[in-house]
Amino acid sequence: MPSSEAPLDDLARTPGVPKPDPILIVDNVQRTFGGLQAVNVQSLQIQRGTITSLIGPNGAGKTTLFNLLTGFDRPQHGDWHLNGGALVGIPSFRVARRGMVRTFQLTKSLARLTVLENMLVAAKDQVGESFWGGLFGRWRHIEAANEAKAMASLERFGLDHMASHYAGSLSGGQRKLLEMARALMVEPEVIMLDEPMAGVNPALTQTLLGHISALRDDGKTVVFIEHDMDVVQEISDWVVVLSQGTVIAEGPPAHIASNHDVIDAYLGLHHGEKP
Amino acid sequence: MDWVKILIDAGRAAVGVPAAAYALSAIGLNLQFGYTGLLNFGHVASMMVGAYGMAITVDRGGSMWLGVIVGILLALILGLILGIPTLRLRADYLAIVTIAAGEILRILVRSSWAEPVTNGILGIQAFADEFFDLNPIPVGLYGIGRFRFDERTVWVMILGWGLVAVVTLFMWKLTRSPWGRTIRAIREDEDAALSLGKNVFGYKLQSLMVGGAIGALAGMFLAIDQQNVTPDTYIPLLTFYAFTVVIIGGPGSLLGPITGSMIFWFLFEFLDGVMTGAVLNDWFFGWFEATDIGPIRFALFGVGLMWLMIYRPQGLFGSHEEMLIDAQ
Amino acid sequence: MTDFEPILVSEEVVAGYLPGVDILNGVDLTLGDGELVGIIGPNGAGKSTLVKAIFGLVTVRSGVVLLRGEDISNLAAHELVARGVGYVPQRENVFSTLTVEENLRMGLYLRPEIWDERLAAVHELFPLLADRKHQRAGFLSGGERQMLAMGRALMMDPRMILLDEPSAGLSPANQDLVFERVRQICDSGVSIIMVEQNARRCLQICDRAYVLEQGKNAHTGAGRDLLHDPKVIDLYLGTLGRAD
Amino acid sequence: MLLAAIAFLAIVSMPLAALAENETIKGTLEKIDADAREPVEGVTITVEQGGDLIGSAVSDQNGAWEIPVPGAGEYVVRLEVETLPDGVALTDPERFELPDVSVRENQNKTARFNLGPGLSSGVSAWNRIGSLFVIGLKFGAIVALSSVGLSLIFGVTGLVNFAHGDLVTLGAVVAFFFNSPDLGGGWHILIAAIPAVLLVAGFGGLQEIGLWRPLRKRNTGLVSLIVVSIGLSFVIRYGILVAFSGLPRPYLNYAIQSDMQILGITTVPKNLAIIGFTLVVLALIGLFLTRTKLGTAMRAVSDNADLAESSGIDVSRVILVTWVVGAGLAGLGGVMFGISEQVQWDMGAKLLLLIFAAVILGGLGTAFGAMLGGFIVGVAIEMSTLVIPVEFKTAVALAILVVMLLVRPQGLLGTKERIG
Repeated sequence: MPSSEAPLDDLARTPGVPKPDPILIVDNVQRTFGGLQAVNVQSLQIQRGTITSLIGPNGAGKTTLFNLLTGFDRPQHGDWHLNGGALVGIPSFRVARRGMVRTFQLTKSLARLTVLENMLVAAKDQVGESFWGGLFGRWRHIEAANEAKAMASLERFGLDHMASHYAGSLSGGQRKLLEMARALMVEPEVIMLDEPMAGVNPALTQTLLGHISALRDDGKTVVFIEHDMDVVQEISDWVVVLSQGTVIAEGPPAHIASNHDVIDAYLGLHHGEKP
Repeated sequence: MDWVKILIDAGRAAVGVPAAAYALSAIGLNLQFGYTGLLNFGHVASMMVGAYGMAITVDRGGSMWLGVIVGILLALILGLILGIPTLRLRADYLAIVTIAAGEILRILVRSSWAEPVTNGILGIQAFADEFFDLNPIPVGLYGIGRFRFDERTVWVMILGWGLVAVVTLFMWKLTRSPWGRTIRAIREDEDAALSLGKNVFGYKLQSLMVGGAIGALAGMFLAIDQQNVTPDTYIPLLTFYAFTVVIIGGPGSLLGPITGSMIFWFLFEFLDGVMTGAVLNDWFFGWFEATDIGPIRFALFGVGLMWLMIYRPQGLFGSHEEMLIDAQ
Repeated sequence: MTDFEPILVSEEVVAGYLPGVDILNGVDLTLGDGELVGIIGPNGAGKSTLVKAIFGLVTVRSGVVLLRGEDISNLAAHELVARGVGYVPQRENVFSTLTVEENLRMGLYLRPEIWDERLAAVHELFPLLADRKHQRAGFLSGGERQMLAMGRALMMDPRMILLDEPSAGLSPANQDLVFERVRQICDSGVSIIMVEQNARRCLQICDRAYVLEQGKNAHTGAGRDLLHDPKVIDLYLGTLGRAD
Repeated sequence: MLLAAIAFLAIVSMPLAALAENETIKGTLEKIDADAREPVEGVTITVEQGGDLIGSAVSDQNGAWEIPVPGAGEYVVRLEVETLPDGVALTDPERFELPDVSVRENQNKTARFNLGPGLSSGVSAWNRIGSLFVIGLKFGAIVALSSVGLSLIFGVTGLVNFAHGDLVTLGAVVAFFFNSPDLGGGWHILIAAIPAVLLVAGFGGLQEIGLWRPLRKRNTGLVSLIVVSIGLSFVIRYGILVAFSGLPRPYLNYAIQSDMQILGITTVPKNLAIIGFTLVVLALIGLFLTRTKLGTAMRAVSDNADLAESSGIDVSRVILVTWVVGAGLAGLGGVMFGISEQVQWDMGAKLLLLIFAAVILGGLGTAFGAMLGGFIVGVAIEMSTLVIPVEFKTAVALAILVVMLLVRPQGLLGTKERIG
């Protein structure tokens, strides 16, 4: 259910509307592949501490926008800031370190690492991760603390019994859970989930939804791509609709429901109803 | 056919100087290929700069210790120069660039242009006297029965296996640290590692450089044993030997390079003995001469490499679970 | 249910890409001879997977696909082409390094003897392909590529074709053109299964449509009826749609 | 299958000479001008065997040199060109290495290098540049012929085949057996080339059916396939060594030709013949790829294998044909290489890196790129000797390869990987 304070309810429902406390501000980001305009977002702000859903038909540019914002792809043009810090040209791993972590649509479990190792890889501030630190640093007490944290998190996600198994032996749904749990080990402020529910059975969907709500309750900002409208309705504070690379609508879930542009974007225009 | 002699010779090879050298070389390659997933086909170049770094230093009046430091430094610099432009390339391109870079370096070292420093194709000899002068072992043969080594070989073997032990200890510390875990994560999926805030490029570069430095140690050790460096020793074949050793032992396994090297040399020597006996006893109906044994051994080496890569990519003793994951 | 003689029937088809993960969980479908059947449904419902499974590009794990009574489940794609089935994928549906004419030639790989006749037919349908015949397909616009892709599939003189989202990524004007042509192709006697995201336009031109949800049949019916069926809107937009 | 091939080749193998003692290789270096002879002093000569250095010597004031060798056998004797004094040069710049000096037991073998006045003094710059250009084109033709197959096979299967160079050798060696009066029919090399190319083409097809196709079905990864191809290259190369022995041997025909002058350029007729013949073959390949159904299908599979399958193209058959054609071309390249130089067991392996340079320069996966890249590499290698020492000429090609990968990895004619 949407957060009770609902600071966003008073905002205008126009694309690009400024938010009272934005953590992520996107300005005029454009990406073209050959002649095809994949992303052209004039203005988009993400409110701190909320769950924002990014929806839109196939090929609307949702994943491309994720790639751009997290440094996995470079735009031809544009500017975006996380907590006031510019992210243009920042490599992906630094974006993650600055507190914005993403997951992938096709889960990327590190197959020949154990589940626990998958978690520990993601842990922040481990001096043993530098070459000299690994050889001579005093990393074991940090490791022990990380391990405790990882096990607690795995328990929360129901994976603790798999901790010593190779991640490659997990089922598809378990990998989804692991990927989300692993992203949290980075202690991000913003977590960007690319279709976390895709290919997951309904029971697990509810579990995942619970986890996502819990993230917001922990004060994290969640942006996620989703195509199941019931899920979007149930969980998001704010919905952003992308179509052909541009933001065509944004607003609270109830508002999006009554937006004809959105319905047209999803179902297609009636014949003759050219915009 | 004298099976006892063949087995003893093969056993001597398995614990001998070449086995130690290739174990060392394979440890370096294992860091790059087994742990980090880099397809470096120019590993022999690290061995070459290590050997030459030491030989040239001593040739110019430096001590062997200084030579060792110079050799390692050169290998680190080589890793840096080679890594910065190439580590973003796809695996097959990386393989081609590194094998080409190794050949370019060999051509440079053997050229008359470099001759004032490298002595061209003639190479440099007799630079390890310092080491052999230190040999405390009295003249004699050591071992049991026919399984014996002379004092010089024993001294070199102590150095070789000593180095293997020290470097393995170093690798144990390194690969079991969070650093080691991170490079394995990069081997599994670069994008995942990036998304978790890991500087993938930096880690790959470190792995290439450190693996190269270990390769340089192997090159130095071989050079010390032979008291000789010549450019045409350092052909791509050496890299492929090291690859085979890594794959026999299991890529990404700590002790794999050691067991791999011992098995590799045991089989190599054993085949040699068996085939020599077979030719002498005319088991091949006169098809093969004694001089054919070397080439046949190489051809069988090729068959072995193919077989391993197809049926045992996780090494002769690789875990079944890992292989299942690998097949997915 | 249909007035047409069935040409293709799929029964209880279960299929998926990864081991243990099924995308289709038992889909039934019938295509009549000369019929245009649409497949719509929300993202991730398995629409594209269904046509790929029919065309042998995704393994059918259980169930059966019959072409005029013959079991064609998991036949290699080129064998289906030989049986008169054409397929136009959604993306990368032209050979971009080949010229337009070479693309068409590849469409006729199995029956080069009917080249002249088929080329004339395809040129009549898509005159633009005649003008551009020496151009590399990689330089065509999105709409032109879609024409070429359909033209390539038609070269074999197929009895039926499978279209995967032919309108995806096209401007509204080009979408209209594509839908017009699809209807025209069907009226010329080719049976068509068309997966579409643009549900409204699809339903307007289809004889019949299937609505998929989570890899299963959700609804089926004549195109025009489904067009105004609130359940369909509900499926796409969920509770969002209910407020409309 | 491979073992059978090795066994077959082994039947016709030739033995190497046995060990003996007191052998040397010697010679006298003299500069022979129109009317005068003078000894050349201070030139380094080296002797190698199987890549190992045996010994070296510097010519004395009489131009004489002598190097002891460990026994009877085949040696490579090389004159270090850089040590030649000014105004003295090899009359044939390519003959700085005598690859096949055969020493009998207790023989003091004489090895001869022909020295004359430096080209710069006696030969016009035009002739010097022109003849190098022709040599470069000829070598480029051989590289181009050998490269097309590698690039085609990469295009349709994604495999970088490290055993491709050994297919080149195989072509040269099989032709040698048919050409040899003792071992084969003593056929003229141009006739012997036909069964050689066919057998190598067949071998390529067998490889695809027996090895690569099953591995593709198992979804074997790229890295594993590359390592398998390296294993295969050892099998072929050393199988050939057993069958053919280590000595380089020329074909019966065209081994020695006298110089000819054309447009003021000195060259040998076979260079022009190789260039001309290769251009015809490459043009035919070009026509095959663009004008025939099968050739177009190869490009189609290379472009998008899934779409090709969906269009009704039997992709695995097209891949098989590509292997057959690619291997056959490599075999033909080997025959040309053998005519140009000599036949040697590792000639193709030595060519492999230049083949890589050619295909990457032109764009991996594009046949026309490989042709263009082959000629550029060949000409660049030979022409580079105008400005830098001969011994660096291979490094030039490899440097082109490295720079190209860093600057434009898709090559001159390749297109950037399609995105999205």
